[in-house]
Amino acid sequence: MSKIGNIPVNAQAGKKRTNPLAGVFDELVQFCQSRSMFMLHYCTGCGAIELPPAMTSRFDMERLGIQPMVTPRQADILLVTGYVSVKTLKRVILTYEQMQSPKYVIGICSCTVNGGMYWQSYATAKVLNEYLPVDVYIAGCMPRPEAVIEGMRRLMRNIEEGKGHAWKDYFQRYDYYLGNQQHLFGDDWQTPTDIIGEARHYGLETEQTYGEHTRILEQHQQPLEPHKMRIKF
Amino acid sequence: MSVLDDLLLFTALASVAIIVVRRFASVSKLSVIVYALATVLLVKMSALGYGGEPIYSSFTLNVLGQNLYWRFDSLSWFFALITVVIALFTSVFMSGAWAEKYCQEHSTEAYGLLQAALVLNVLSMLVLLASGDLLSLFIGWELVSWASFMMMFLNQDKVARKAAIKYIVYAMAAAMSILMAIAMTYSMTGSLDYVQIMQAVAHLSNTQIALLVTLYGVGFGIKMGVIPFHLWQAAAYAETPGPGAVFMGAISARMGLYALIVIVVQIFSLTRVAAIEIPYTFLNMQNILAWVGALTTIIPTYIALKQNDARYLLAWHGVGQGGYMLLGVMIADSIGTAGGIMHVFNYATYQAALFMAVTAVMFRTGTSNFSKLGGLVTQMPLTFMVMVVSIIGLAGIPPMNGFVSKWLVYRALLLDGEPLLFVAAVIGTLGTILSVYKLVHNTFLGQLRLEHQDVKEAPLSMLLPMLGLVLIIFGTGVMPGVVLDWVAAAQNAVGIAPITHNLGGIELAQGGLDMIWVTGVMFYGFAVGAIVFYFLGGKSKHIHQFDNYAGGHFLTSKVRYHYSNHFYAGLMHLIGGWYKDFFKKLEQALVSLVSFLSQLSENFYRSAQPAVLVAAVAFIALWFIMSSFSMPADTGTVAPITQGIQGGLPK
Amino acid sequence: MNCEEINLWLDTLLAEIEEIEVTRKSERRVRVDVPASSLPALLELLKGKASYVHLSAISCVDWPDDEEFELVYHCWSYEAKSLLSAHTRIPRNSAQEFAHYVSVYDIYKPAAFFERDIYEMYGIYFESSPYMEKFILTEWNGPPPMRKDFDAEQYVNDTFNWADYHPQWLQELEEDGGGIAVRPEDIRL
Amino acid sequence: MSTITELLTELFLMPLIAFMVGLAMVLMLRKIGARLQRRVGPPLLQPIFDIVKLYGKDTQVSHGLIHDIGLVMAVGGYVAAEIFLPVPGMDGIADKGGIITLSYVMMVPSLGLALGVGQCANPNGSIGISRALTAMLAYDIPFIIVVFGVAAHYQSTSLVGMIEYQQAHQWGIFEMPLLAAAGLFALQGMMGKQPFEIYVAPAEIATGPMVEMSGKYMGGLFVMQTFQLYTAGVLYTSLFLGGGSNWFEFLLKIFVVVAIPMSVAFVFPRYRTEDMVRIMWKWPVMAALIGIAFVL
Repeated sequence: MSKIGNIPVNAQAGKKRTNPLAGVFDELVQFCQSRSMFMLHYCTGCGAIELPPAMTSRFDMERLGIQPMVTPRQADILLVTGYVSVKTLKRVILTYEQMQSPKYVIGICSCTVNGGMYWQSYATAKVLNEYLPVDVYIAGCMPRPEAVIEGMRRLMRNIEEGKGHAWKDYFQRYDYYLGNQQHLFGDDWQTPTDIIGEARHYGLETEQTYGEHTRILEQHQQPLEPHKMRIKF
Repeated sequence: MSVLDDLLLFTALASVAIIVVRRFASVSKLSVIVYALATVLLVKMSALGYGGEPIYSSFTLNVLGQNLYWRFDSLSWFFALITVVIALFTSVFMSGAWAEKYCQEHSTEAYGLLQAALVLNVLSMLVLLASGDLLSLFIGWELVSWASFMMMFLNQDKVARKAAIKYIVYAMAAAMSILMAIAMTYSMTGSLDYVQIMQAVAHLSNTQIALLVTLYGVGFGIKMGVIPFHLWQAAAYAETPGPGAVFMGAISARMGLYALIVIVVQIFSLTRVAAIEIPYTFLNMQNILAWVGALTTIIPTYIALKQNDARYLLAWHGVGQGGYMLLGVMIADSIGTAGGIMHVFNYATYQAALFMAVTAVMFRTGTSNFSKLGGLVTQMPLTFMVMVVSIIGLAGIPPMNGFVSKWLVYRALLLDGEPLLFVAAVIGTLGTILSVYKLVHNTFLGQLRLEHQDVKEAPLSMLLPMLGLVLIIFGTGVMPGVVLDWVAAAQNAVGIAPITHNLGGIELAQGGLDMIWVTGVMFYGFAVGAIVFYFLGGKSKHIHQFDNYAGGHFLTSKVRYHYSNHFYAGLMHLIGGWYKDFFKKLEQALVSLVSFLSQLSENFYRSAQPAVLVAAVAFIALWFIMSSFSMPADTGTVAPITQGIQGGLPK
Repeated sequence: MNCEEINLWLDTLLAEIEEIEVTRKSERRVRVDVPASSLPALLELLKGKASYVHLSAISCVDWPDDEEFELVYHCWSYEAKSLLSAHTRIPRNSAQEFAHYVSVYDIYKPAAFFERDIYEMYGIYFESSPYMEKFILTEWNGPPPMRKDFDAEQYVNDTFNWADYHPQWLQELEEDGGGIAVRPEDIRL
Repeated sequence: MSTITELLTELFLMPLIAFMVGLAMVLMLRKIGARLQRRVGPPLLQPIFDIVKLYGKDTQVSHGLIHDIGLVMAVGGYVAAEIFLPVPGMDGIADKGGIITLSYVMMVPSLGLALGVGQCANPNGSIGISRALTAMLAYDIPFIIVVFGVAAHYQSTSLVGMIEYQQAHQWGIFEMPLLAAAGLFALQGMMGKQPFEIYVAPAEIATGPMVEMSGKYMGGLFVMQTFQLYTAGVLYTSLFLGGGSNWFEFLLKIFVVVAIPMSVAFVFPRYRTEDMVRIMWKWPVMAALIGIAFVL
């Protein structure tokens, strides 16, 4: 059973650099990250209807530096706004993996917390943070725009205080997340994003990145090596 | 023996040698050496490029009391240099791996014939460029036509053969037009020598000049592929085997421009042409020619935009770029003419490089069809670089050389106060930008196809000439003064005030151009951009092409995720309906008319008694001979015709 | 012919056929119970002779106690403006994985979709139906989920974990003897 | 010696000023949009926050070398273009290029971006580029007619010369009102704002060229946008509003110039590609041609 009250992510924060200037720079970047959040709303369910008022003149998210973006590449926050069916979950995971770190996940509505009113459905995934590292849940059916904005502000505070490291957990404990995904989707599950390669490239791997599930993945994985630019006669 | 004799004799002997050894493998090496030596001989004449006196050939002929002679002046030298250097690059390009593959696919004989065709083309062009009077010009002209035809006829493909036949029909029409013009010139001036005609031109009436300019213009214009004679060129050049297309596309059609400059600019002089007012319009003859140039930049360029085959796209651009040269020359001031003549050089360099790049892609993948290519940049990065540099040249964007010549043309149009021509030229340039992006995107960018994952870079023998051309494109873009020297000499030779220039461009009180500064600042900008990009951001990771945004869809190699078909759909919604194939229909109508007439005469012949017909023909011939005896020999046949026209046209 | 006339004609026609049971519920609703073997013939008749050209839906009801599936073919006539539902029952075949029935695709083309859907949801295989691949549940490998003997709750409990939401304020409430009261029979976890 | 120092200072300062002013313009753009929609809008430093955040991303994807080079060209091309644009007290190398060169140098960033987007292997991006190039064909024709008219009127292609003439005589907008109007119309298309932003089309082709841009790549595009707004404003000011004799006047003018299309933009939906081409080739071209007839 996963605990919701305090979402269990085991990410280690990045090493503090000793150079005082670098520290200042890091804090500046963190501050800017908290003040400029591009969100990608994955409108899976009814919660999406609360976002337009949150963005438009009544509540105006842009004054907090939050604005909608279109593709996962550009976005920082993935808003999952409602129940996630197993089929949709695959696409949510694909979308999450295509986002660029630091990236945050906000689960809106009770459905993402525990299945909500779909708790009995065989086709709906129940606890989102088993498959993705969720930063903030906004419970409610549906949460009002104020609640959504409050959730955003919580996330802003977390980032500003240097606590928004849930995304690192995905790289650091990839085996755990992959295991849960394989449990639902079967052993031949694979996304086009090379998470292990990315973890290696950016030095985010730990022992828990690898495990039995990544071994299963490696057995059937389609190659994800990019086409290298080469001069070969 | 002058250097020109050496050059012509050497090339002629080399042609014989290449034809003799065409079945041996060494023909490639031989041809490279031949063109290299020819280049050396041209370099020996390089005084011409800086305003030297014309060099005469010691070989002359006396026909009908006319002295046929050959000579090189600065303009000929400029064109000859381009011809021989492009031939040199082409011969290197076709000497190595390409030759092997071509011999395997066709035969050694076919390859030898290609080499022979190339050298004959070079020889005939040199003869044409060296011509010193109208008759030798015509001889050269015919040689060039048939040499081109030989090159085109090498491809045994049905489409190619058809295109070649079409070309030769057009070329014959051009030859007839020119021959008629020469005959009329002779009857009007009594001479075929340039200098004597030049003196006699002053005494000719406007109508006579107009008639001559029209006839010469039609003849030379057909070779250049100007509107409305643009239909033959693209297919004929595109279907020629790879290196042949490189050479032909780069320079062959420019022979028409050379002849036009010699006749219209040098002999008739543009001020004289400009004095001919077209009745009931605000235009004069010079405007008409300039507008032909402007339309030639627009229409073929937008036909190129619609092509779905890289070779055809380039060949159509070749037709379109000819329009800039004609337009530039027809502006008649020193800047515009310089732009037009310089564009011949610039165009030859990047068009050759582009055709080479496309041929290299065809060499590796076997196709130039846009629907079957894509994503080759990772496999053939150097060829991609060649293509990018060349398309920047073709589109006329700094810092490549195409920009300089187009800038000169624009500048001249601006100073001349020709808004519509200026807009026409810009519309042509914008269309070029659109279609060259289509070219580079659909071959090199986008998704790499599964079957092209093991494609290799073009072999060195093909890459080296491409890279050499890239150096020239960039080098003469940064330092246009090098070429402008030769252009100024050429301008001097045809009697136009030479352009004042320096190494970096031209200096003018009302806004000049200094490419050294422009390039410097651009590279400074790129340096700043690179610093911002590489040092201010974190490191990035290269990813597989299937790790791509597709609205949450999982991409596989089974489904193509690539946009190349119907590339400018939105624009075509609007302008698609404007492609009415007007000229094609006109051409078809002509063809139908001729075939109808021939059918008619054939039927007439079949139904009538042949004996009666023979008798009739014999009678007409007899009458013609008799009547021509009774008239004075020199002006008798032509003068009534011209007078008739003169009477018909209000002055 | 107007609506009444068609209805009258249809009723007379149906009354003459043996083995079927016709119930006219209203002017616009007819229920026909028909044995599985004669359903295609009936549909052919309805489409060809009685203007019931539109198959709106095929629905399926699971009767586990009777060991039967009930298939309901809803046919609509634009001329009679009336809906005819043809009910038939086929054996459920719990021993085998699939029940079997024939496709009516050759009579009504839209049947292909409904049959594909029913195959997926109830596991009834329709012989000679054009597509019998996965339709909506492309990523589902379990038993046909709409069968009544499929225990969704059991499946959910076996497959998914639950989040435990027990925040501080709830704990405080419970210490005071309050909290969320759930009757024992309502606890389903 | 002093000229070299002066030139080096200008090489450094001109792009920097352009960037700072451009940031303020981006803020203005967003503020205008927010105000027209009765929102508060972003805080003052929002453009900086966005750019710092994008450059500070921990991971970012590249689809290959050309993707990177494309971004270098996109930013670098504009950095170069700024040096051709005279501002009060600094001429850069405006006398070595002139308006024709400038308008072609301004195509370099677009070309770089087009190449970079091409390598992303995303058809949304390619569709975006094909539409953007079509848009360029649409707005460049009226724009180039305007440039011709202006250059013919001042008998010069040098921006410095044009500004001097205007400051000595009268602003171009009073001498050539039709050309100025056509130029403003073309400016709207050049800035890629509504109703001419079909090539971005967020909901349909996922922001077109920007579809695969993440982290510093997107940051590069944000930087490019600042330059783009600044360039458009300064160019128009130099052609029609007499440049600026001092910085206050100059900044005031360019902000006003940029604010007009912005205000228009947010009250419009969007034209389809062919409709955009049609409207651009009809009204501004007509106005510009009539304007030229008056000038010549």
